[in-house]
Amino acid sequence: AGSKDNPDSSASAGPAATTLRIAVSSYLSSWDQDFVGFDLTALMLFKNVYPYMIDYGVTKAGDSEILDTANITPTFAESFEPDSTQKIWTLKLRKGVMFPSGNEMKAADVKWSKDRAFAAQANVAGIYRTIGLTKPEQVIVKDDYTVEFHQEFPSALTKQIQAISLYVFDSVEAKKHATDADPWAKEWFAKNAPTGGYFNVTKATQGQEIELSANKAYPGTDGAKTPTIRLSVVPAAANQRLQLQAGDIDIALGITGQDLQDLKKVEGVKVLSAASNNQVMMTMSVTTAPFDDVNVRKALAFAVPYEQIIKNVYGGDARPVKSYVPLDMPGYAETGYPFTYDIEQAKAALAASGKTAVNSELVFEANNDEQQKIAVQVQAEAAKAGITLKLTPLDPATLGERRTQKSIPLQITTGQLWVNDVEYMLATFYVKGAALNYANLNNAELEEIYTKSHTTVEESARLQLWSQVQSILAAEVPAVMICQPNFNLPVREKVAGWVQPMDGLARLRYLSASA
Amino acid sequence: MRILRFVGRRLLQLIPVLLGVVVLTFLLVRVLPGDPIRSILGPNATEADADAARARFGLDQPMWKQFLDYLGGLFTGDFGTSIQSGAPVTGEMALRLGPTLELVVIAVTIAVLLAIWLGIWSARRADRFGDHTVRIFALFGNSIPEFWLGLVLILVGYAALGWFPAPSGRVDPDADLTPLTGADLVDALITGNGPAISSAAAHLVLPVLTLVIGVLAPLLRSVRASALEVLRSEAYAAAAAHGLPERTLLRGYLRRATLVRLPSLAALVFGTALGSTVLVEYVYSWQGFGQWALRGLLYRDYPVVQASVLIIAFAYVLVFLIADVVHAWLDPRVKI
Amino acid sequence: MAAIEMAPVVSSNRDGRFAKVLIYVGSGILVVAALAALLAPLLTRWGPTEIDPSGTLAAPGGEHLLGTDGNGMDVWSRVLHAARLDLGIAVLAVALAVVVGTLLGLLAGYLGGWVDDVLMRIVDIFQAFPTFILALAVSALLGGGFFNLVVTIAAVNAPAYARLVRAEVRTLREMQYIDAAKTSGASTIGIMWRHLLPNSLTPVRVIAPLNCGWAMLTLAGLSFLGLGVTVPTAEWGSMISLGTSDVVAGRWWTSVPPGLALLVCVLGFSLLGEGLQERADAKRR
Amino acid sequence: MLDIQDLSVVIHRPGRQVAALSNVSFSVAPGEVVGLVGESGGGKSMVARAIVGMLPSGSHATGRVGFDGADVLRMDAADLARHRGSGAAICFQNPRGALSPTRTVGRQLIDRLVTHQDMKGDRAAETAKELFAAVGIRNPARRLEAYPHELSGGMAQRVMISLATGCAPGLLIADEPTTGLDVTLTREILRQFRHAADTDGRGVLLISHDLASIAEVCDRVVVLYAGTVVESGPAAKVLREPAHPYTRALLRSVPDVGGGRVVATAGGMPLMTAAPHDCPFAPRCAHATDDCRSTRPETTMLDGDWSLACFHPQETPLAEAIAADLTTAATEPGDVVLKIEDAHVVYRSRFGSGGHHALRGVSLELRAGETLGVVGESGCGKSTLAKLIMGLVEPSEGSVEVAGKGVRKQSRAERTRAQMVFQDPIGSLSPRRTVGDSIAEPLRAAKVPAKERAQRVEAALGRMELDPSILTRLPHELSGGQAQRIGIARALVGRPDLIVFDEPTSALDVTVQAQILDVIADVASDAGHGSVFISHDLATVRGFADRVVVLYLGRVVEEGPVDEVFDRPKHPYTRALLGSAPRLGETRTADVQLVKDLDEADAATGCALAARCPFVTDTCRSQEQTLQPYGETRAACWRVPELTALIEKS
Ligand SMILES: Nc1ncnc2c1ncn2[C@@H]1O[C@H](COP(=O)(O)OP(=O)(O)OP(=O)(O)O)[C@@H](O)[C@H]1O
Ligand SMILES: Nc1ncnc2c1ncn2[C@@H]1O[C@H](COP(=O)(O)OP(=O)(O)OP(=O)(O)O)[C@@H](O)[C@H]1O
Ligand SMILES: [Mg+2]
Ligand SMILES: [Mg+2]
Repeated sequence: AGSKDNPDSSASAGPAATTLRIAVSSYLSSWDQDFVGFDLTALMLFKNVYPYMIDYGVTKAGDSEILDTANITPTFAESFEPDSTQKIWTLKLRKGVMFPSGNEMKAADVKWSKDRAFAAQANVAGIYRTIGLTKPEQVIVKDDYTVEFHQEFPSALTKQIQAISLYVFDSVEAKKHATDADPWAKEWFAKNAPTGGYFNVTKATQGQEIELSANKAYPGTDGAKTPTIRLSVVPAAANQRLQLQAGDIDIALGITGQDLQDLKKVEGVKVLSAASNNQVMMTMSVTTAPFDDVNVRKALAFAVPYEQIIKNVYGGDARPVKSYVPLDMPGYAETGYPFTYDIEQAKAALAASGKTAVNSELVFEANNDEQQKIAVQVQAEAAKAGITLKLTPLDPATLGERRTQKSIPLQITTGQLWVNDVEYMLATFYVKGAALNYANLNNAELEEIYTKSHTTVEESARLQLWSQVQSILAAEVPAVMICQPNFNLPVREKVAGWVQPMDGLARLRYLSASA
Repeated sequence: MRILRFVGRRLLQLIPVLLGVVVLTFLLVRVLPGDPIRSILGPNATEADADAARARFGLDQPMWKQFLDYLGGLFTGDFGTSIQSGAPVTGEMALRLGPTLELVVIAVTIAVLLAIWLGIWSARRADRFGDHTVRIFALFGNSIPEFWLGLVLILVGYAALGWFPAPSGRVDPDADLTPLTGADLVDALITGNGPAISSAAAHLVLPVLTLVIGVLAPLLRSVRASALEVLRSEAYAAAAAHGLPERTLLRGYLRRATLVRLPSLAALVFGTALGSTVLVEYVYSWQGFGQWALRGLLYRDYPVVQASVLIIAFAYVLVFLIADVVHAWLDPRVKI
Repeated sequence: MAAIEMAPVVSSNRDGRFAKVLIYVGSGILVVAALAALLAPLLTRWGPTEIDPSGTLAAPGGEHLLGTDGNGMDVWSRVLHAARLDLGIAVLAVALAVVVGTLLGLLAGYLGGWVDDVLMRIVDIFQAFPTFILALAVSALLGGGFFNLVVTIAAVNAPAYARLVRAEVRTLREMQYIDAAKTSGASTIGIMWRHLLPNSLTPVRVIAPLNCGWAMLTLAGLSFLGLGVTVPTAEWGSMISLGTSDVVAGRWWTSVPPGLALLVCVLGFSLLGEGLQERADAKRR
Repeated sequence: MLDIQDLSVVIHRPGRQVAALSNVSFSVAPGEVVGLVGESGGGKSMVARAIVGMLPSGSHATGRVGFDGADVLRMDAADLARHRGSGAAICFQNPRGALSPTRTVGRQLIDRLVTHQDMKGDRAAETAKELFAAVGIRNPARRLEAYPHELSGGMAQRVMISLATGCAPGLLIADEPTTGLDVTLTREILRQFRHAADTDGRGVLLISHDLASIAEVCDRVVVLYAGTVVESGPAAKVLREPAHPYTRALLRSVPDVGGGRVVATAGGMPLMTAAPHDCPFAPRCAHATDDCRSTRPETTMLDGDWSLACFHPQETPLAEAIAADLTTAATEPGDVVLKIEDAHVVYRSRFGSGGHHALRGVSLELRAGETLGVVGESGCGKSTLAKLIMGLVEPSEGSVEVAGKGVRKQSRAERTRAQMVFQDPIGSLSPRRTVGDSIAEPLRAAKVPAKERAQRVEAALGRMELDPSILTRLPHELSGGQAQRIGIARALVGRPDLIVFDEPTSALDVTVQAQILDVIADVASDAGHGSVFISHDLATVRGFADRVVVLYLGRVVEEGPVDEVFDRPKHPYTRALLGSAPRLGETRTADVQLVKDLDEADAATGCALAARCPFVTDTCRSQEQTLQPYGETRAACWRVPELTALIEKS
């Protein structure tokens, strides 16, 4: 096992530091990955402290190293392979891998963890549905070190889905904290960190600080490079920046926008930069006025000042996109998004819809500087084309509620697809019932292609499908594709080993620093 | 004995107020737009998943039943389970309350002491240069938004001069402080942890300073005004006309008479400071009660919002009660 | 014969002069601010939300007197236009709070009995409610519009006026002139309106300006938390908050001018309030 | 010891200046009691302040305040500190206000002892106890622990005296020590000062506007008018045969229990902005000539140490000038305008049970054209009675009818049938309403049309001899006398059936008081309405009441025709009250001396006076006393027939 490259090869000379200090913007809401939701700090930590059976490898892209979604390798596990039908996947565990409690990691742990995930009916249960896993009975323990996953249908996504879902709990320990009322020890895990991942949590001060130390029991070769990592919570970005400049922290995870550009010029600090498949777009609901008219959607697509946003919001550090498919995803084609900033064409498109002026609200996340700036720039230009936008920043709870009501005419969304595949993109954004189908798209052709893609495993056939997908989307215009900003991370000069995660969740084990 | 009866009666009067706060909060969070469940479920969750989660937190029950359950819980000291974290609110709150109380108590205490000292000093020099200067400065401090002042103090005290520790956290983690009350300085003092004492104290300086500057002016104004009133009173003139020495005048005739009206104002200041430290907490990465309550509100974490409002309201009325007792103690004319 | 000046126990010779200075300076500041707000369109070349396509964060000078902000908007224009909103909201909110609070205080204080008990418990509840959470809840409930912010800030402040007026009324109602009015056949409403109201407003007049300053700070705090007015509306609090990291980078012009504007206006209110207070104290003596 | 020479004080204020004192000279010797009298604003307190070197800021003092050879005006801070207290110590006008509210009176006394007599600890506490006992405080050890608000007015004044004597001063200054005290207490307190002079050999400067009381204790008096000394000399002579017209005017303004009618002097004291160049009293003086108006009279010696600043000294004895005019025009009594039957008033405390029983079973009847006087000491329920009549408090038992209708059932217009004139002239006018507005208020309630309203307001003003231009003024722009005239005008304007005067003159200055009493006497003699005149000062009532009732702790203890009650009092309480009322030129001792202070008396069962009455028996303690007819009067005491004998025996 292990990755192809040694991510540490580029580390600077000098003795390695024993402690890395990282600033994050908020404390995690809970340590329980099964029961608790959508919290980026928590998800990032989970990636580093839960033992995942399989994980992404690392590959080079340009000067930077990125996680390799095509190369998924066993980490805590011995192997994870399908049978010939591609429906039964067998997970073999290594012998002698120990949890810090002294219990050995066994098949029973995997089974208990998966039962728990199904019981939770939340994250993992949801994502398993895309690969045909819906019931605990589909997870079968063969012996102490072997578990089988019986999918309802074969899927090209299994490895990627399992790479982000196959984490286990120390079930022997967990059962000690279970009660009749709380059989899955939710209360315990809400407050107590899981054990046995790349790092163990040695100290967690609620709301303030988390200390991670490298797990010596990790059986693979790409274990944590730095013995101790301290994450401190610093909500104010300006504060993170000051501390980074002063050298009180090594990495600042909460800095965005203009600050990043500024920090590039600061002595002692460098900004790690990497291309990312983070898509910034404005989704229009095709079932809600005024965007139920495709011409209005087109008008807006012409009225957005793409270049200006890249310049004003991202300081030029973003890539313009020409397709609904992310730039680095297999199947990306330049023709997938035929819109550029052109007020005249915008007016023409609006005229084609029979209107001269339309109104809508533009929803975005409150407290998100980037989205707010985009909204301001779009509002100013759209007005010139006759589209009046009312800016509506929403707090997370209201945003979540309105999104489930599917009633937002126009909203800014940003995010990365966790699986680098158009099928996953369709499943996420554009098919009927997809969780993030904020456009309320319901296109028969797309549905057909999507169904076909489940069983299409051959590469070129899939690419063929993806090109159809792009022309359909280009005609439907469910969203304005603003850009794909690069990933930037400001760190102290001595920090090395950053691996760009395609899901945006930092893998801390690769990080190191010279003292 | 009379004091006990007074306190008892006041505590009884608190019941309708706190009950009102409980009902109001309960209704308020529920009429706010936003769904607490959606924010804890990943985007892949289905409606069925959401219903299951709702049932987990009892949010599928009719409103009156939810209220009765909540009220019943309150009597046993159970504030419910946080929707965001899944952990009992009582425990989380205990962790958050300590630091904020520490901050506010220290700041208000310092502000009150400073106001007493400066106010009397200023009144004795009424209408002279020093008096004017002090008052204008206090007004200046009172006019700066706290978050901005905080940032300026950080820029100066930390970034430029490097006198104070980084504005992250409340105590150096290497000091190995055993948390007891959550108030780090108190914990450090209890455990006799030397490095933790100095570290916690150093972390406190700037946030406390920010709060003190913010609340000093009204306290100062009040002390100065009542000191002037005493100085110009017949009683003080009589004592002075009988040739009593300065020190006796200051201690026996000026100070206590000046302070009689301060307690209720101090309580008011304490109440507002407690409710509005959220900004100071944000700027200084002081993960306290305000941030916790704010986050609860943003994510519609009903039990958290309910608990935090109730606790602040309780602290508020309690502080007023204490203020009244102190007032009665300071002012013999008050009948309680 | 030598004239002798006695050393006073407490100097009160210059009584009132400093109060006058405070009142003049305070109202001077506010008049200038109000004028700037009213004349904003004449004093600026750019609209407050107009984006300069040539770029963001331009330094002061040249095209933009105070440079541009992160959205490419003219800071000078925004600072001036924001005065309308900030002063408007603060003054209206306090006015609303005064009206509501005075009414409640008048009723509770004069009628006494159960009316007093019920009204005061309600006031207690509102006052015990943490300021920011109340403000946040109201603004989350009603949204961040101009009038909703007025209502929010008024709701936070009204209880204090209710208390103040009630306390005043309870002293005033024992006054002989109230008895005189009663024996002259005045009706209850007449007594409240003609005799109690005008006399109970004295402390309100002193507190209100101070309160206006405080309301501006609350508004700024709300904006800082993202719950005030929505971008890109020009408002000092949100401008300061958006510009905080610029200060760290040495680009003072995005947040220092709105910060100073806010400070000066709040100071104006405070000076005025302090001056009025001092004058009231001097009169009482 | 004290020797003031040519003292002038000018106070500079932004925009104005006041010549508070002009060329004042007098002296006080050890063991001597000197009275300083004059109207309010005459500069009495200013003299006291000059003596302790505490003039207000902005004061310009010239002349000399000699004290034991040194000049107070020229002392440096250290000398002044030594001088204050041990040299001269002031007893302040308002004893409760002059005691620090947050310090026990014992501590305050000990502070003085420590500072001026170098005492410490136990010895100071012991001395404090002795000093308290010396001024007549019972149970001094307990009182040392008391805070000022726990003391009654009389007790607070005693404490104040002990504080001043605790400084062991050479000169004791008492600034109006008896204002606001009951007659019985006044005598007692003044005796304390005589005592201080006689036994400790201190000089005493007694400041007062109450000439009658001062006459009894002072060796010499100094009369101040507008900052100038107009007359000074031996008390007995100056007060019996005053030579200065002002002194005479002052004396004639004081009502007398004997029944002499007051003679009002028109006008008010001028406010000086600079030392006068004429006689400041000239504009009000009947004897003034052109000389008086152009030159200031020199101070001349009459005989001995009697000095005077007047061109026209008067020699006729004063007694003749006050020709007794006891014939009140007898008017036929009209309809019954007020009827109170067995009224009780209880002030409930807000929390808990009980309350204060302020009136217990009062019955009264009054007819139009009649004037009823109500007298009694402070707190006996006089104002409560007034409020009861006006419907401002509700009787817990009994009934009140005004003009034949129960007060609680009246309509708005009917409520104006009874009108009241209040004690505090300015405080009874709404501060933000114009005078005209206030006067017209009863008319508005009675729905009188605006035009008639204006006429009637003007008519009422005319009767009060006020200029209509005053209508647009606000109350704070009025003098006390003007304000009280407005108050009376307001009461008259609606042509009521009943007017209640609640101590209408007690807040006014002596000469103004005389003027207002004149007006009231005129108003009360109207046949159209009945009047109730309430006062704690017996002498004022005698002037124009037809009948009088004496209240004690909420009960009527005696009632009857005014002359009968005053000349032949029946009830021991009435006797005590009348006995202690000071009369000019007479020193009498009361034939009945009440024991204990009022606040220590309790009113449980039996006679209310039982705790203080020297003739108390067990029957008194157990039996409720009701009014019994004794001749023309009725009194609530069963021992009335034996009293005369008892008194003679004691
Ligand atoms: N602090 C002051 N500032 C200005 N003028 C003053 C001050 N105190 C007293 N005066 C004026 O000085 C004059 C004398 O006042 P003073 O108090 O001595 O009178 P008084 O005879 O004691 O009167 P009262 O009987 O009312 O006590 C008055 O005209 C008064 O207005
Ligand atoms: N509103 C009230 N509540 C409770 N007790 C009261 C109230 N008003 C008056 N009293 C009490 O009732 C008693 C009679 O008061 P009242 O004012 O009638 O006395 P008074 O004879 O007018 O005295 P004074 O000469 O001081 O005016 C006093 O003991 C007083 O303390
Ligand atoms: Mg005086
Ligand atoms: Mg009275």
